Amino acid sequence: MSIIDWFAKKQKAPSKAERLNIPGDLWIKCPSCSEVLFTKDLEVNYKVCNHCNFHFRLSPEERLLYLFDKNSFVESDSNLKPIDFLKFKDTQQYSSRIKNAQQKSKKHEAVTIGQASINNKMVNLAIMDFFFLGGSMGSVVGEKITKIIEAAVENQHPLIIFTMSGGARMQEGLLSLMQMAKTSSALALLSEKKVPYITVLCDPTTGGTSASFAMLGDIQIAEPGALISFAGPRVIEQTIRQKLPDGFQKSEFLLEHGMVDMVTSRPDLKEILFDLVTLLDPREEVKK
Amino acid sequence: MSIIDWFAKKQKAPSKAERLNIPGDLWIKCPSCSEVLFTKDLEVNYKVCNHCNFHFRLSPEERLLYLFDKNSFVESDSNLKPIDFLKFKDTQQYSSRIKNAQQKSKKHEAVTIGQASINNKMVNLAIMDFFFLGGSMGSVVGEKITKIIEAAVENQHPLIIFTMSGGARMQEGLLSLMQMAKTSSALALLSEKKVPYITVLCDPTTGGTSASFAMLGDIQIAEPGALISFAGPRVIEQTIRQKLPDGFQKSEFLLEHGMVDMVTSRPDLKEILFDLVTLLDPREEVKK
Amino acid sequence: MTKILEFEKPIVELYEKIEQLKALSKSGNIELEKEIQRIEKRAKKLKMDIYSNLSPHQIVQIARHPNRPDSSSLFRLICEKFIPLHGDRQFRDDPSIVGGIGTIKGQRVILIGHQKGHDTKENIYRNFGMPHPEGYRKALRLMEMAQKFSIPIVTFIDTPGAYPGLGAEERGQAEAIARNLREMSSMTVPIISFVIGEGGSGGALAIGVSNKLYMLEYSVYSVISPEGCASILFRDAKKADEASKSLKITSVDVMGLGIADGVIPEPMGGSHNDWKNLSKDMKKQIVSDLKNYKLIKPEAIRQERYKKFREMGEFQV
Amino acid sequence: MTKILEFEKPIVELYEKIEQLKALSKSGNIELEKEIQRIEKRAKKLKMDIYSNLSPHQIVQIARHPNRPDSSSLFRLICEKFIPLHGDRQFRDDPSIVGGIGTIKGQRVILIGHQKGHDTKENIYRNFGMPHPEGYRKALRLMEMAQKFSIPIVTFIDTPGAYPGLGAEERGQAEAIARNLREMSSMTVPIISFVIGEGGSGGALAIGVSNKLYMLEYSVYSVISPEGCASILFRDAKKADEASKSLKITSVDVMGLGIADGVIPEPMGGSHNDWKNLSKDMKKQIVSDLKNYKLIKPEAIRQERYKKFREMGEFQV
Ligand SMILES: [Zn+2]
Ligand SMILES: [Zn+2]
Repeated sequence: MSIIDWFAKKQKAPSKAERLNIPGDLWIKCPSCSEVLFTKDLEVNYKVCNHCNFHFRLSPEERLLYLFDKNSFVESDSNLKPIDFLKFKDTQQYSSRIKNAQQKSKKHEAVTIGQASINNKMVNLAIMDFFFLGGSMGSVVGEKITKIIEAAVENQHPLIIFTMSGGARMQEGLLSLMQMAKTSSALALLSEKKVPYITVLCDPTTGGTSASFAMLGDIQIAEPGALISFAGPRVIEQTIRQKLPDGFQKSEFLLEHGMVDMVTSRPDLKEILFDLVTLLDPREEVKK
Repeated sequence: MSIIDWFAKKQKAPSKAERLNIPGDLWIKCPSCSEVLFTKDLEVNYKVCNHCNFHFRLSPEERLLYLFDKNSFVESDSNLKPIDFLKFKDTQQYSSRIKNAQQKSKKHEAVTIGQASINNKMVNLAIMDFFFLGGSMGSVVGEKITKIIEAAVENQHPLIIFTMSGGARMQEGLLSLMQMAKTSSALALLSEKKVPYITVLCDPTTGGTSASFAMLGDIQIAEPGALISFAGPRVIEQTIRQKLPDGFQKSEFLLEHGMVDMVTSRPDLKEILFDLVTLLDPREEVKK
Repeated sequence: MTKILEFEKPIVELYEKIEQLKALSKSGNIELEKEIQRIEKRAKKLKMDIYSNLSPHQIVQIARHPNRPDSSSLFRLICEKFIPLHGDRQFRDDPSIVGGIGTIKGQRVILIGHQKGHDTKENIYRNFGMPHPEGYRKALRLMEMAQKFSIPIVTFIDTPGAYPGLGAEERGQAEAIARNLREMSSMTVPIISFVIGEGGSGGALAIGVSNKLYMLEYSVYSVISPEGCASILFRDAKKADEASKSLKITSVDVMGLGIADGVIPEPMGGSHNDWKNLSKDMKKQIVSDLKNYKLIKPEAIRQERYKKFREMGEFQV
Repeated sequence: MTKILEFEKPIVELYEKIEQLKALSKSGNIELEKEIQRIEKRAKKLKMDIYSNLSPHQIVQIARHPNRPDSSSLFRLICEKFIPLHGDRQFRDDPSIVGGIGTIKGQRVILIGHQKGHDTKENIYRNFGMPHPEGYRKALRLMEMAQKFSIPIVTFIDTPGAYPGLGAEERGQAEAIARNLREMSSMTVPIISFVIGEGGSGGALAIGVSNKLYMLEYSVYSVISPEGCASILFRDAKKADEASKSLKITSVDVMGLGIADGVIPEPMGGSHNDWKNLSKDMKKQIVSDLKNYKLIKPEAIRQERYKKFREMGEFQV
């Protein structure tokens, strides 16, 4: 569970995208190459550092903006809300963790689902949000992912899921684990219906998320430099008692090890996604 | 193609089961542990050295004797004969190689097929014969293997194939290679019919034979110490320019590498085969 | 020799005292006899007190007991006939997952389970029951064979989790687990699972997408190990005790969450001294379930399983 | 720079001479002009003589020419749109097999091919076009995707053979090839294959169980390399020339054996100087075949393929 790393980072390290102390947040320092970037430029460039290709983490809204047709997104099931059914309390009540996350994000949960179009081609869509409790998968995330898969089974439009998650949400105990089985089972139905399913693995995709719907795409695309793994780097280092090699569990490593079809820079992503959903969808053939 | 090794051995090494110079062939020296064995004892012990478990190579007749119900074997397609359709001549005409092999073995080809019973359970059967041109697969071997697969598709009795072959028969050119596709294609039909297929990999099983029907069993059993590989050890040594580790490509190595379900000594084989064909055959369930 | 857990010590000490007194009492001392009876009574009460009030953390210790029955042994105790099968046909035979084909009361079954060792040497060989991807791929191969030949599947769960190591990551641990989840869900043969010891996270679930899930009384099933949870959420590795309470991981809790369909009772204090009786109860459960599933159409078996997992989750609409 | 094969040298020398004379003739020497014309005629005749009488051994050299068009380049020349896809989802992305999805005259196709390099560095990266098991498993994954989404498959064969090495054996080279043969045979989408260079044994066939097989004019397809055959059967590695005759490996011979369905003509002496025209002819063939297969039911496409291989073999009843 590399949620461990997320918590660890949260505790010790300063926020990755360290904002410089300049009024108006006009400038930002690239956490990878330390180059100082003009925020406006960065936003125009899909939040990719034009010096080192570092991909800043995106919110669901930003992904919609960059990759899908303007105003085409219709959200569904935004009403589903997590509950603290185990009355789970560690250093904090789960219920108050939820509340904080909801207030900060103005959203109920760590995934947004719905339909959108990409160059006028309709797709089903789920976008995870690491900024909401580390994108962890609890009952609501599992339910919404399952619902969008079921929608795709029904409407037969291709499904694209952007994964960005530290894994299962421990505060929901075993029911969070079961979301892995729930979402993967739904994908079996989708696969039988021969509806194309594409995953875009974003930084990070680990634990219970990677070991379920994230790894089951017909086509798997990774954003450059993303951490994609089952176990997190810290857990592995603790287990094997040695430092991990550079680039271990990063997108490019996964490409080499046959786990993803391609590592695609964000500016090229829309075109690739459009081409793939069009090429894979059997109904496109008929149209011609 | 480890047929290379077979030819090499044939040229240089003395016959493996080196017979001692004693009248009547009463004694034989184990090529593995060099123990001198009383031929009669060896035959009673399934031709397995009782000192080191070395498995002597068997003829099809011996396998029938050891493993199947007495007189239960009914051979089919024994009439098929190889022809030298390419007029292939190396140091010898292929046609005269065939003639010699046929005279020595009193058989037309390197595989014997038919039906037999094992503890009264009927099975389809193919037994390859390394003593006939290195068990190489030409048109007739491919055809007979295909015919017994098709028989199993028809009669639904489980299929057991004993593989023992150096690979494709070069003297039949590309048509010998195509036997790999032919036999494997027939196995796709068998698999769809859900008829159990068990392979018993005997020493040696290499090249085009291992890379087709030999590796496609629902259950794969290896005789102890058998060489089972795609490329032969000599070819690999020439390619990588180093000695191979001990036991490389032997049955036990394949077990470790997940390629076979078990390594079974010949005295236990009949019982295991009976159990497996009974357990796998869906029709046995109904009988009870 | 059976390992003595910390909380078992007072009981064991009393019984040792009883043994000592018994040795002395050979001389026929009536006072001594009375004392023995008194202590025996006390021991019985103490045992009851301790074992009926085990904390989740203590149950975890029983679930991890080195003498706890293992998958292979249970296969052999439960089946009349059992033939082990090996290999993923791709990379390696992973010793931390075992499997094979056998009969249970004459009925054909494919059995698959995590395999721990009972001593250090065996545990190293079995990687402490933590599979690599090839272990899950072997399991899938066997399940696909079961599906092909219409043979019911029985799985035994007993793992701290999927192995977090270099090779495991390189060879796609996440992919292997994910694929199993998906493929198990679409099988039309019945799948019956037992958590026999530790049900550790995704590494457990990867052979646990079943129609029926049973917890042995002293087994646990959790999204993360109590130790892991403690060090992450509680920021104190020593709070495993507390974490194991919060996570709801005991057989009773897992029943309560609607995830387990039943609990298989064990002798007081756990099965590590009595594998045989446990295996009888497990066998009874399997036989009864298989009998029921014979009456259900394959597609309905699949749908039952789908529905079961589809409904899991607690949230507000 | 294009490599000059041994038998091409006399031609190349003549053309060099012509170039030299042309350089001199800038002065306008009429005698020289005549001489040039004479030699040009001779060169043309020599070329015709040599290329129309190539021995199988010489054709092998053309088939292995370092500048021969490779799979990736042909994909891009043939397709209007092409997206490379990677990985077996289990172990590694094998660079000696490439693949992807694209369109050919608007029709969706999955393309797969062996990939050699054009120089030493690239060849080392591509392992000289000799796949490991993971290469075949990647190919199978793509073919299964094609089957799932009803997309026709096109494969380009160009390999000395499956790699004979330690890792390849450990990871089940034989199993990987065998599985591909079986799985390809049961696909209901059309499969069209081209031997574009070297068709080396089982390593070639593993992506070649197709409905239609075409040989490029100067490609070869053989059960074993001529060198291997020479050293085994002829007991003299230097007899590769003779072996290549006996084995019947040229495009015309493979047609003659009923294994190839057609030969794609190449410019005299081979395509290494003209990839583009070759790709046009290949495209024409693919487009025409795909058009035909659109009229055939999926099950019939499978049966056609089965029947084709079922009938292969020469023997006496
Ligand atoms: Zn940067
Ligand atoms: Zn011996």
